[in-house]
Formats: sequence, C-alpha cells, structure tokens
Amino acid sequence: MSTNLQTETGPDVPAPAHALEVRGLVKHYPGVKALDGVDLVVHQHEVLGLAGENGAGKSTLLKALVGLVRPDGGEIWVRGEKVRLGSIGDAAAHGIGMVFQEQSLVPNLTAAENIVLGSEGPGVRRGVYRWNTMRRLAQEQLDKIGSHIDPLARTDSLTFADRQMVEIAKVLRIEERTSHPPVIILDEPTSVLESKEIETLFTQVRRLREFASVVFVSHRLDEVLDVCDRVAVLRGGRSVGEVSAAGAAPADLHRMMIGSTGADDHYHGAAADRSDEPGRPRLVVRGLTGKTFRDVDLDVHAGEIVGIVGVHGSGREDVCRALFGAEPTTAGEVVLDGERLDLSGTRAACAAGVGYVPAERKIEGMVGPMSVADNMTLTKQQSRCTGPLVRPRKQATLVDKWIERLSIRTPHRGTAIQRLSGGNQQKVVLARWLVAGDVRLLLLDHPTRGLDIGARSEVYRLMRELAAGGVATVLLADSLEEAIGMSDRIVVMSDGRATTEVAAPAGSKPTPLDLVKEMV
Amino acid sequence: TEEAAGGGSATAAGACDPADVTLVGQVRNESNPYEAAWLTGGDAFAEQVGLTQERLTYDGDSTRQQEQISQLLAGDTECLVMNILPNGDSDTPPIVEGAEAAGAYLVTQWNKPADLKVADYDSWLSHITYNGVESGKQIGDALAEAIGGSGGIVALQGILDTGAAKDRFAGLEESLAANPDVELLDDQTANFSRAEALEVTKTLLTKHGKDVKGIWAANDDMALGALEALQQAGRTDVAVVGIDAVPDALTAIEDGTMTATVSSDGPWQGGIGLAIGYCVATGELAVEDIAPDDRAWFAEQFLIEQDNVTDFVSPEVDESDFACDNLFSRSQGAMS
Amino acid sequence: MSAPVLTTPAADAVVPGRPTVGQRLTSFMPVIALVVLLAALAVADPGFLTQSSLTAVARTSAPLVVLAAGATLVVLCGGIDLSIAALCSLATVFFALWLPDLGGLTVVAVVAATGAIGALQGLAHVLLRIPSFIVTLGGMSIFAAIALVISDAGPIRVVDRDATNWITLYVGGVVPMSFLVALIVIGVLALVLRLTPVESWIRATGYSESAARLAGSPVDLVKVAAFTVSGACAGLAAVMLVSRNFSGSPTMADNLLLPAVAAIVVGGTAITGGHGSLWRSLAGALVVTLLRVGLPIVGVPSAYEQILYGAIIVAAVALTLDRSKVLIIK
Amino acid sequence: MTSPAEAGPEVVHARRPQHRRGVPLRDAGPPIALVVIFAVFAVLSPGFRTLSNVQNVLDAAAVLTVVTCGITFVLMMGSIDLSAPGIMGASAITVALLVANNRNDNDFGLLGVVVAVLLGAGLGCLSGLALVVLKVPSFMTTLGVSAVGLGLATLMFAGVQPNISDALLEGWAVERFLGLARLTWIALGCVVVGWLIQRYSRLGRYAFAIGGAEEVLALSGVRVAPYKVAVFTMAGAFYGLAGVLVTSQLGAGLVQAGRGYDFSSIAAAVVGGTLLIGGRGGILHSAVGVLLVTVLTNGLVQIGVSPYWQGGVQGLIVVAAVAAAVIPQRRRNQVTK
Ligand SMILES: Nc1ncnc2c1ncn2[C@@H]1O[C@H](COP(=O)(O)OP(=O)(O)OP(=O)(O)O)[C@@H](O)[C@H]1O
Ligand SMILES: Nc1ncnc2c1ncn2[C@@H]1O[C@H](COP(=O)(O)OP(=O)(O)OP(=O)(O)O)[C@@H](O)[C@H]1O
Ligand SMILES: [Mg+2]
Ligand SMILES: [Mg+2]
Repeated sequence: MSTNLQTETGPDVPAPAHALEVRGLVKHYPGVKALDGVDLVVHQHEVLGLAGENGAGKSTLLKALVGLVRPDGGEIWVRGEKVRLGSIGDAAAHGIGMVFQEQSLVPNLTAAENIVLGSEGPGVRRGVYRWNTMRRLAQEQLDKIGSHIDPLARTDSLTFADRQMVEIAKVLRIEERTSHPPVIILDEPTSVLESKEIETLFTQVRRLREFASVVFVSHRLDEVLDVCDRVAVLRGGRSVGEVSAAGAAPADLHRMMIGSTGADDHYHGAAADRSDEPGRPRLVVRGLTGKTFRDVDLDVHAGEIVGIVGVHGSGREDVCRALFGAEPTTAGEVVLDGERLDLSGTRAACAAGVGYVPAERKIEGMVGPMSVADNMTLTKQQSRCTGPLVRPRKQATLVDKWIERLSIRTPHRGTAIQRLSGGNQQKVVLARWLVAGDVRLLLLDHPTRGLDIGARSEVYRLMRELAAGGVATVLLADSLEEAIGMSDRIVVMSDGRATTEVAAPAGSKPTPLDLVKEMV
Repeated sequence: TEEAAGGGSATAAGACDPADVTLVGQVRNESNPYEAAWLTGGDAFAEQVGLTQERLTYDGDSTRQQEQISQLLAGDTECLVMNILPNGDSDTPPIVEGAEAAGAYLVTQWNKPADLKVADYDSWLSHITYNGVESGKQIGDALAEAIGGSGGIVALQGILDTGAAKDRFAGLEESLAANPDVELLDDQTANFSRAEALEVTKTLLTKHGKDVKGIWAANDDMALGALEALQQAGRTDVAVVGIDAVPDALTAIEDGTMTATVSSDGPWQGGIGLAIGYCVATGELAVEDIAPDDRAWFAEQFLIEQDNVTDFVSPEVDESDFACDNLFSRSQGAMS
Repeated sequence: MSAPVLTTPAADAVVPGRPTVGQRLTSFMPVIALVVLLAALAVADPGFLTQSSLTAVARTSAPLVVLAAGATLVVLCGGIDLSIAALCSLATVFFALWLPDLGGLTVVAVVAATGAIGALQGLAHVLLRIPSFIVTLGGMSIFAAIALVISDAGPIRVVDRDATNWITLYVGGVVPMSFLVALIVIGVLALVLRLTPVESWIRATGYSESAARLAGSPVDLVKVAAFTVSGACAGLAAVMLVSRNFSGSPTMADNLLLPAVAAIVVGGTAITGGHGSLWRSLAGALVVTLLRVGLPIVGVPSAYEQILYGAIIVAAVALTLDRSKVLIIK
Repeated sequence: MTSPAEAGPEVVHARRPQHRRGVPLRDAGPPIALVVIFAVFAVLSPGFRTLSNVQNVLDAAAVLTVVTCGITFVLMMGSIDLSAPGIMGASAITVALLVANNRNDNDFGLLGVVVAVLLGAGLGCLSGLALVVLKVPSFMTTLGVSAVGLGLATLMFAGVQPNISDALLEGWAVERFLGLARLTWIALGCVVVGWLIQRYSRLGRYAFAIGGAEEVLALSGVRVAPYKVAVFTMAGAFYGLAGVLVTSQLGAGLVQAGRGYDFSSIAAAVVGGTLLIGGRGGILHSAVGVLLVTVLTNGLVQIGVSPYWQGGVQGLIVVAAVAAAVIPQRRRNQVTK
C-alpha cells in the first residue's frame, strides 16, 4: 500500500501513533474471502473515508474493528498497541464505537435507553434504573447533535431519520466512556437520511474531528470526498490504495473501486434515446385515497419512468404500496392497460403484472435464510415450474443467467441471501420481478439505497432497459438528483396530495431547486 | 421354590418355573398415597415369592398406558403376570385383548365396561373391584345421619368417564332416595383431584352459602380438598365424607373433622392381582378351577367412622391372603 | 496531492459453496439421536432390541408421527397448533358415533371433518389476525367441550371393528399398517412440498411473513392450508387410536399435545418457523415414543424416568438443532 | 417508559411515526373486556355480584397471579416457559417436608419457604442455562426441567403425603386481612414487585429489550445470556412461591400442585396483552389477564353453565376478546404468527 501519505487537511502536529492500524487482516466465510489481507491506517483527528463496491468487505472490516467479527488472521493496533478485540465491549474500552449499516436500535425501548444501552453509567445504580438521570444523559447526547427528539419517546414511534440520529447520539457516548480520543465508525449512515439531516450529520463529523478519529463509509462518493480528509479503497477484500480527498474526483475513486478505467455511466448522461409515445397511458390512477394520501391522480405511460418526490411523510411510499395492494385504499380507481386493477392484495397485483421493490429490504424485501435462487423465483413461480411442479434445472439456468446479467456477487445460487452484501441483495430482489418477463408496472421504492456506484449504474441501466422494453416505472428515488436524472416526468407530493407535475425530458432537466420549491 | 430354570422350550400354560415369572404392577402414578401403597403391596408379594415387581406408571394418561402395555407385550410374555389399574373403563378392552393375544396373565382392578365378560377370556384371570354403588350409598347414609337426616348437600364427582365415579354417584342417588329430606344442591366434578376440589368447593360454598350442610366426595382426596376449603371459609358446620381410606382421611376422621370413608385396601390390591396371576402361571391354580363368581368380584369393604377408625390406621398385609388356596377370601360375591 | 494508487486487481473471491461434512452431519442429527437412544436402551435391556419390540414401537408411534407431521407444517409457517390433541380426541368421538351409520366411509368422513375444522381455525387466524397460539388454544377448549357433550362425557365403544381392521394389520408380518400409513402421510406431504412451489411459500412465510407477502406469495392461503392439513392429520391419528383402543373417548388423545410438539422440536425444526422438515419430525416422534415407552419398560423407576426424560429430551434438541439456520434461540 | 405498542419483532419498522405516550386504545382492550364481562355476569347472576364472591374470585386468582408474574418476564423476552408444573410440584413437596409436617420432625417455618423458593429459582436457572449454554429453545428446556421437577417431587414424596401443620403456612390460606386471604395479599405483593422490576430494574428493562431486538443488545455490547438466565431464575422463584401457596391452600404437599398452570398462566398473560413474540405487555397486563380468566371461570359456574360447556365457552370468549382487541389495529401487511 502507499506510504506517500498526505495530510494537508489534517492537523499539523503529527500524532505519536496512529489512532488505529490494521495489518493484513483476513476473514473467510464459507465460499467467500471477505477480507484478504487488508491494511489500513487511521490517523488521530482525521476523517477517513472507506470506499469500495458492494461486497468489497467494508462492513466486515469495520465489524472486525469493534470485535463483532473475529478475524482469521492479521493484526489490529490501537494507538501503537496491538490489541485483541473479542467483543464490542473490548472495542468500547479502547475507544472504538460504531454506527451499523443496518439500523440497530431496540424498537420497544425509549430513545434514552437506546442511547445509553450497554453503558448506562450513573443511569443505572445497582441494577436499578434512575429514569431522570438516564433522560438527562440521553438529552446531553441528543443536544450534541442538535436533535429535538423526546428522549422518552419509544424508538419505534420515531421516523427513520430520527432513529439514525439516535444511533449517532448513542455512538457519541464513547466520548464519555474513554479517556483516549475515540475512533468512531459510521457505516453508511447517510443512506436513509434526507439532505438536511445529512448536513447535520456532517457538522457532527467535522466537530468530532477536533477530538476523535472518524471512519466514514458511503456509496455517495461526492459525499465521501466532501466530508473526509482521506479515502481508502477496498476491492475484493484487499486494500487497493488511497487518495487524499482534497483533490480527488468521484471518478478517480470509482476507478480504483472497480479496478479498471471503465466508463462511469452515471445516470445524468443517458436518458436520451427513449421514444416518447403518446397515446393512452398504461397506468391511470384517479382520486386514489388512503389513510395518508388523498385524491392522488397519476398517469404512467408504457416505457416511461415517473419519479415521485416529496419530503418525508408526504405519503408517496403509501401510494406505491396501495398500488401494489399492500395498503388499504378508501376511494379511487386504478386502471392498468385498460383494465381495472384489483387492489385487494399483493397477489392480485403480482398477477396483473405489477412489481414492487420495498425500501426496507431486510424486512420486507428478502427472505434472509432462503437461497438467492429461491428469493429470485419467489414471486414468479411459473418461471421455474412446469405446471405445478418445480423444475430445479430450469430454475438453476434461469437464476444463473440473472446472476450473471446483473453481476450479482454470490458464491453460489444456493447461498442464503442474508450472506450477501446489501447491494447484491438488492439486485436479487430486483431480479425477482424480471425473471418472468411479464412485469408491466414496476414500483421502485429507493431501489438504489445502499448500492455502490457501479451497482447503481447497473440498476439505472436496467431500469432504462426495462423502460425501453415498455415497462412503466414509478420511482421513489434515493435523492433528488437521482429522481431528476432517471425520470421522464416528476410528480411532486406534499401532505398526501400530488401537487405538481414537472416534465424532465433528457436535455431539459429541472434543477433540484425547482423541485424543492414545490415540495414544501 | 428356587430351582434353576429349565430349558428354553415353550412352557405350557400354567407350567412356568416360579423363578421365570415376571411380575408387573401398573398404576397411574407413584405420586399419590393410594397408588404408591398399591405398588408397595405388590413389592411385598413379590418379595414373598422371591421375585421383584416391575413397577409401571402412566401418569393418568390413557394413551401412554396402552403404549406401555403393547410394548410390554411385545417382549417376552411367556410367564408374564400383570396386575393392572386401567385408567378408565374404555382402556380395559385393548389391554385384555392384547394380553389374550400374547398369552400373558392379567388381573385388572376397578375399571371394566359392564358388558365385557372375564369368563370369555383365558388369560384374563380376574377382575377385582369394590362395589362402588355400595360405598357411595354407605357414605351417603353416613352423611345423611351426620347432618341429622335433613338439609342440603353438594357432591364432588370423580373423573366422569370412569365406572368408579358413576357407580359411586349411583350409590349416592340410592342413599338420597332413602333419605328424602336430604337435598342435593349441586354436583360438580373435581376429577378426583384435591386441588380442583378446593376451588370447586369454594365456589359452591359462596353459591349456596349456609344451605350446605354436607359434602359428599367420590374419593378421599377430593374430600380433603373440600376440608381445606371449609377451613378457609371458616365453616365447621359441614360434614364431609369420602371413599378410599387414605391415611390423611383416617387422621381427619380420628380428629373429627371428617365424618366417614370407605376402606379400599391398596396394599392388598397391589398384592392380590399378582398373587392370582402367579398361582396360575406356576400351575398351582388352574384357570378352569377359578369359580365363575371369582372371575369378576367385589372385594370386602368397610365403612370407617370415628368409632372404628383405629382399626384401619395401619393396614397390615397378611401373607396368608396371598396363598394360592386363599386368594378369594375377601370376596363379597360376583359383580352383578 | 496524491494520485490514486492502483494495486493489482483483487482475486476473484467467489467460489461455489458446497455443504461441508459438518453441515451434512447436522442434517442427519435427528437420525443419529434416534440411533444413540436406541443403542442406549438396548444396553440397558438387551431384550429391547428384538423385532417384536421394535414393531411395537413403530405401531405405538404412528398416531404421534401423524399428529406431529401435520403440526410441523403449521410450525414451518411460523405458527403453532395447540388444538391437534383435542381435535384428535374429538375425532375419536366422531368416529365412534358415525361408524354405525357410515361404515367404511367413516375414516374419510372423520378426516374431512377435522380437515374442515382445521381450515376454520386457519381462516380465523388469517382473517381476524389473531395469533395462532390463541386461536388454537381457544380451539383446544372448544373441541374438548364439544367432545364431552356429544359423547355424554364417556367413552363410546366401537363394536364393529371391520372399518378399522385394516389399520391393525401388519405388512409382511412385521411393519404395522398404521406406521406405514404414517410414513405414507409423511412421504406424500414431503413430496408435495419438494416438487411444488409450496415449500418455498411455506418457508418464506415462516422466515419472513411480510417479505413473503410483498413478494406475492399466497401467505394466507398457505397458512389456511397448513391448518387444514394439520386438522386432517389429527383426524387420521384419531382413526389409528380408535383402531387401537376399540373405543372413542372425549379425552383420549389430550395428553399427546406436548409429545407432538416435542417431537417437532426434537427433530430440529425451529419453533419460530421456516427451518425444518417433515422427516425430522418423524425422527423426533420416534425419539419421543422411545422415551415414553422405552424408559419404563427397560426398568427405570418412575421418578428417575421423569428426570431422565427431561434431561434426554433437552440433550436431543441440543444435538439436532441446526444453529446455523436459526440465529436467535428464544 | 411509554406504553408498549407495535406488534412485530422487527428492528426497523418505519411506519406510523407518531409519538405515543400514555395508554393507547389497544392496551385498553383487556381492561375493557374485564369490565364488560364482569358487568355481564353481575347482571346475570345475583350470586356473582355478592361481596363474598368477589373476595372468592380474588382469592382464587392468587396462585395463578404469582405464576403469571413469573411467566410474564419470560414471555416478554419472546421465550416460553412450560416448567411451572414441575417447579411448583417440587417446591410444594419441599416446603411441606421442611415446615412442621407429619412425615418428619422438621420445623423450619419461614426458612422452609425460602428454601422452596430457592429450589424453584434453581430449577428455573437450569432452564435458562440450558437455553444459553446448549442453545436449546426454551420450549424444550423448560419442558425438560418440568419433567425433572416432577421427578424430584416424586422422589421426595416417596409414597406418603406430607401434611403440614405449620401455623404460619396454614394461616396464609385461612387468615384474612381486609376481607382477603393473606395469600391474596402475597399475590398482590408479587404484582407490585414484578411491576417495580419491570419498570425500574435493568433486568426487567433488558428482558423487555430482549423481546424487542435481542441481536441489537449484543451490538450494544450487552451480554444477553446472564439476563436470560436471570429471568428464568426469577420466573422459577415465582413458581416456587406459587408451589408454596398451593401447599398452604391444600394443607399438604402435592406432586401435582402445579398441574395445568403452564397453559393457564400463558393464556392469562396473552389475554392480558403480553404477546408471545416478546417485547410487549407486562405485569399489569398479565394481572388483568388473570382476573379476566378467573372471573370467567367463576362466573360460568355461578350462572350455572354446564360443566361440560364451561371450557368451551371460556375458549370462545378468550378468542373473541382477543379478536375484538386486534381488529382496530389490523393492517394489510401485518405479521401475525
Ligand atoms: N456472515 C457472513 N457469512 C458469509 N458471508 C459473509 C458474511 N458477512 C459478509 N459476507 C460476505 O463477505 C463479503 C463482504 O461483505 P461486506 O458486508 O463486508 O461488504 P460491504 O463492502 O460492506 O458491502 P456493502 O457496500 O454492500 O455494504 C461479501 O461477499 C459478503 O457476501
Ligand atoms: N396523517 C398521518 N398520520 C399518520 N402518519 C402519517 C400521516 N401522514 C404521514 N404519515 C406517515 O408518513 C409516512 C408516509 O410518508 P412516506 O413514508 O410515504 O413518505 P416518503 O416521502 O416516502 O418519505 P421518505 O422520503 O422518507 O421515504 C408514513 O409512514 C406515515 O406513517
Ligand atoms: Mg456494508
Ligand atoms: Mg419513503
């Protein structure tokens, strides 16, 4: 690895030892070398970015740093001292704390309890809770990040973003638990946040740099370059190099991540060659009303991608679910290709050629312990059956084809999907709707959440391909940029109503600002 | 009688070497005094003839009883002697047929469907029971007398689908007919269980209050549960009767808190069934020689009240009761 | 300013995964547990390992196998069926009552009736969204009450044995017909699962109901079907019990509930759903039967028998449970 | 603490972001059902609405309450516990043999009670240890421990019923304070203690959290295993105490002292709103559930429902009550196990 470390943006006084150093870390899983001799250095008072494709081993490396993954080989040094981290407690004792990629709060406890969980300190005296103290401790943490959450609110009553804030507040308790400058690890903390919340988070990260080191993972490379001092890149479980953030561009990072100078086909470029066919829309929604939305009208033509944007709580997600029959409606009519769409249940929707990719992959999108193949063919059983009988060969051929086509990184089609990295999981979930080739309307809720830039481009390409094949797509994008880049038309929702529609043909895309104006 | 076993050739019926005989006693569980005493009696008999008794319990679970029996009969049944307490009436026929098919010597006690005739079988040597109608009537009469011949009583029934429970209750009804001034206020089942009897009695006491003058229980366990309920309700004016003569009931009768019970002699029951089987297996008694009246018979029983309770406090098993020529000495006649 | 430093491309980390020897072994654990237990019993009493003795075990286990097989489907879906034993008791009463009128058709009628009752419970579960534990707990007491009332709280003798005679026969003089029927039930159910998409629907439902539903799996249908099969199995087990006892009784099978659920768990099926299989329940039912009848027969005293039963059954599960499939043990 | 809410063990369930404090309607279901059922019986039966019958109901609920206090914590963790019959049997015999009795010369009084409760705790600890060390599901470990408890009880029983003559223990069942038996006050005490544990102790809150998201606790550096063992131990202690109470009621130590309490306590807890998936409900819920079940049992006898039908009617009412409670919270993609 490179030794020409540049610390232009770091502190001037060199620290006595690295805050954290990893040497030749190895971790095998059955069929996978998740870590294949990783080297990594984290300096004092720096924000280190970690970039890499889905499945490159980022999460595994970070989990090893907090004692959750026991490495098969290699060394971890903390402040010049070799350590063995057997548990998350060990790591905390060395001042290392982490915010996990998958949210990790106890839903039926209060935010306060979650924040102090495992390190209650004066909040618990001889096994007895002191609620006032606990509340105060939690409030201190929340104040640090300027969050206005009620510490005694139950966590499952908070929004996704608020919960992420709770997680950050929680990890900041490391400060109180160690006398050393802590190392704080953030594994994709931004993937579920809105831009305003991301800004808050970055402010925190910059504040942390004053007294701590931060390791930051995100697939939004511009973000990484924005907040980090230095970025290390992993590929296939190995360190492949690092750059100083100051002068690098996302494209440089991307090139290192994928190991070639392949074109970074970002969404902005393409979108051009879609043939606009007018005529009757494929999907016609009139006056759709449910618990969280009212009188929604929506038209989507075959081959068109319609983005729906709105602030959190605008009800767009529920509209999608309603169209899929997963959320009850009280009024309105939905017509797909001239036929009334049955909204009574998900099965009817599937049969009618509607597909839905939910945002909460882990709970709603995939069946963790089941194999990649079974997950992929779960919906379209006909794709692997002859009559009522399952044909394993037919399934194998089909699944292998899609694994290849979407370059899904999995040891085998029989591997449990929960062993795949998040991005690869998402590809499998998406493939589920494609295997039969009969989907007419695709509802995508944050389909690129947690995907690396390469996987993203592939999903984008796939969406375009599908659109070109005549599939009508409704997209709830991960970011406004994505919505603008991908959509042919954008519907703005606010307060449960579809308020405005903005055309976004290739060449004359609206700016994010145009949309934000409409959203609020 | 301790001669070395002969060859392995099939032994003709009734010609088992005494040392080859396997003695099996099966009751519901060892965790209630009456049935524990039964098994102890079986052990005592086995010791008397230089053998040991194999003790089986099925935890009051009919299915499990059948399973154990069929497993037992799948083994060596040549000189097998079984003294069985069937869980309910309906459990007897499969046991009998299994034993008949396997050629094992069987004595059953307490439960038997009325239309199943012991004399129709060769291996089923005898069925012994106490006359439940009689015992139910005896304690019913004793209760009527204790409450002065008139007043309300409540009845605690046993497990509803057992012959014992039905007969005993029929006895109570006879007694009620003979004592027209005694009124049956309520009858509930407490499944022969002390704990259930406690709860049921409490509820009945609040429901009928002072009208309750006596409690008729189909066995002593329930009677003891009822006594606890009375004590907790602070009632000392209620007479209680039961059946079985378990030690605690005898103590209660001695103390005067309970009125009467009827003896069932557990240790004797545990021994006598094995004894009959042993005598037939060893050829000392031929099945044909058992009088038809002794194939299904009522054993002798006594009404126990305060004046005679001391005679029953420590039941003695008399070895001579189990002699092959004296097996049926306690018979009170054939089952009707 | 540093230029990005590229090193050699990473080696392909993907190699095909095949089950290791250890994994294979875990999937055979239920059988291993069964064999070990049998060997232990044979050591305690060599007479136990005779053909007639094993035949008796097989015959004894048949109703339990059938009960457990049906309930396994419900457990795989992530639910539980506590009503099987009470329903089985009720079915013995049905059988005894209907036999005089229906003759040879009684078996079919009873199985159909219990299947319908099972379906009813399934419908209550999916339509009213009541947890299966509650539905079937309620079902348990309701069936017990119905059985008591229609039987007049007593056993009903079955005089005409022709209708059940076939089930008491021995195939080849060795294999009890009832056990064979149990094996056929397991085999047919397992084949249906394996050859059709039903298996992936059931597993998906058991592992993650919401994901299964959003993938368009017929979650409700699968659950109702599982309860139906569970009910029908209870009916079939009742036929076996009646053929064995020559009577139907309102409480006959009540004590088989815990052994049946224990059989499922001892087989290594996860009580939380998703992971498990029917043949595991077969092995589990045989282990439980061996414990129920074997321990007392080889001469373990009653009190120690219970202690041993408790210890062995826990040890058996410790052996059979595939912990790589069940991440959190509740 | 806020109220329990949200069915489902999911870690991240992002729907319905509203703050919920105070008692939401769904938690009011069981208490409302209790009041309604009580009122119906009171109208139907004059015997039911007497003061003495109300006392009787409360007294009758005592043992079940204590058992349910124990099982509630286990259910809150998402585990299950079937060990009550065995543990209660063992502790019933133990206490009967340790206080003044007819089998031996022991007269340890309160110490005997303590030993019996400790025995219960020990057996409960055994289930917990088997769960965390052998990784055997609690369904099985507790079933096994129940069998072990019954075996121990049968060994100690040894064929002769131990009858107690201990004034203290007998007094619990007989003597009354403010119209209720001492046993009932003890049960009430258990509810209060249970509530304090649930609300103010780390053990109680962690039990709750384990039911909500066990894996997350591990991610927070909490070692879950000791808490699980502790919860089973505590439950065992409650069962032990319940065994003592049964002995005090019956005046004798019975091996079958706990028969049937496994399912009836689970049913009571569940009816009260402590769901089996864990992370929901609590002691107060369970107490309401116990009252509901006891009122039903008593009321059905009082209005003269045939003993054959009582179980069935009870089952129907329980299902109907739960159905009525869940209907308002039905959702399309709701998980019902
Ligand atoms: N518990 C596990 N069992 C088996 N394989 C695993 C396990 N955890 C991770 N892996 C594998 O290790 C590799 C690295 O996974 P990891 O989660 O570290 O990737 P990542 O870089 O964090 O990806 P992403 O950006 O999608 O989060 C992947 O191939 C994954 O399939
Ligand atoms: N009136 C309301 N009552 C209760 N909940 C509401 C109401 N209005 C909105 N919500 C909540 O807001 C959410 C609907 O917004 P939705 O999640 O569809 O927004 P979104 O725009 O998709 O947000 P995001 O960008 O975070 O995905 C639901 O989770 C719903 O619970
Ligand atoms: Mg990751
Ligand atoms: Mg959304």
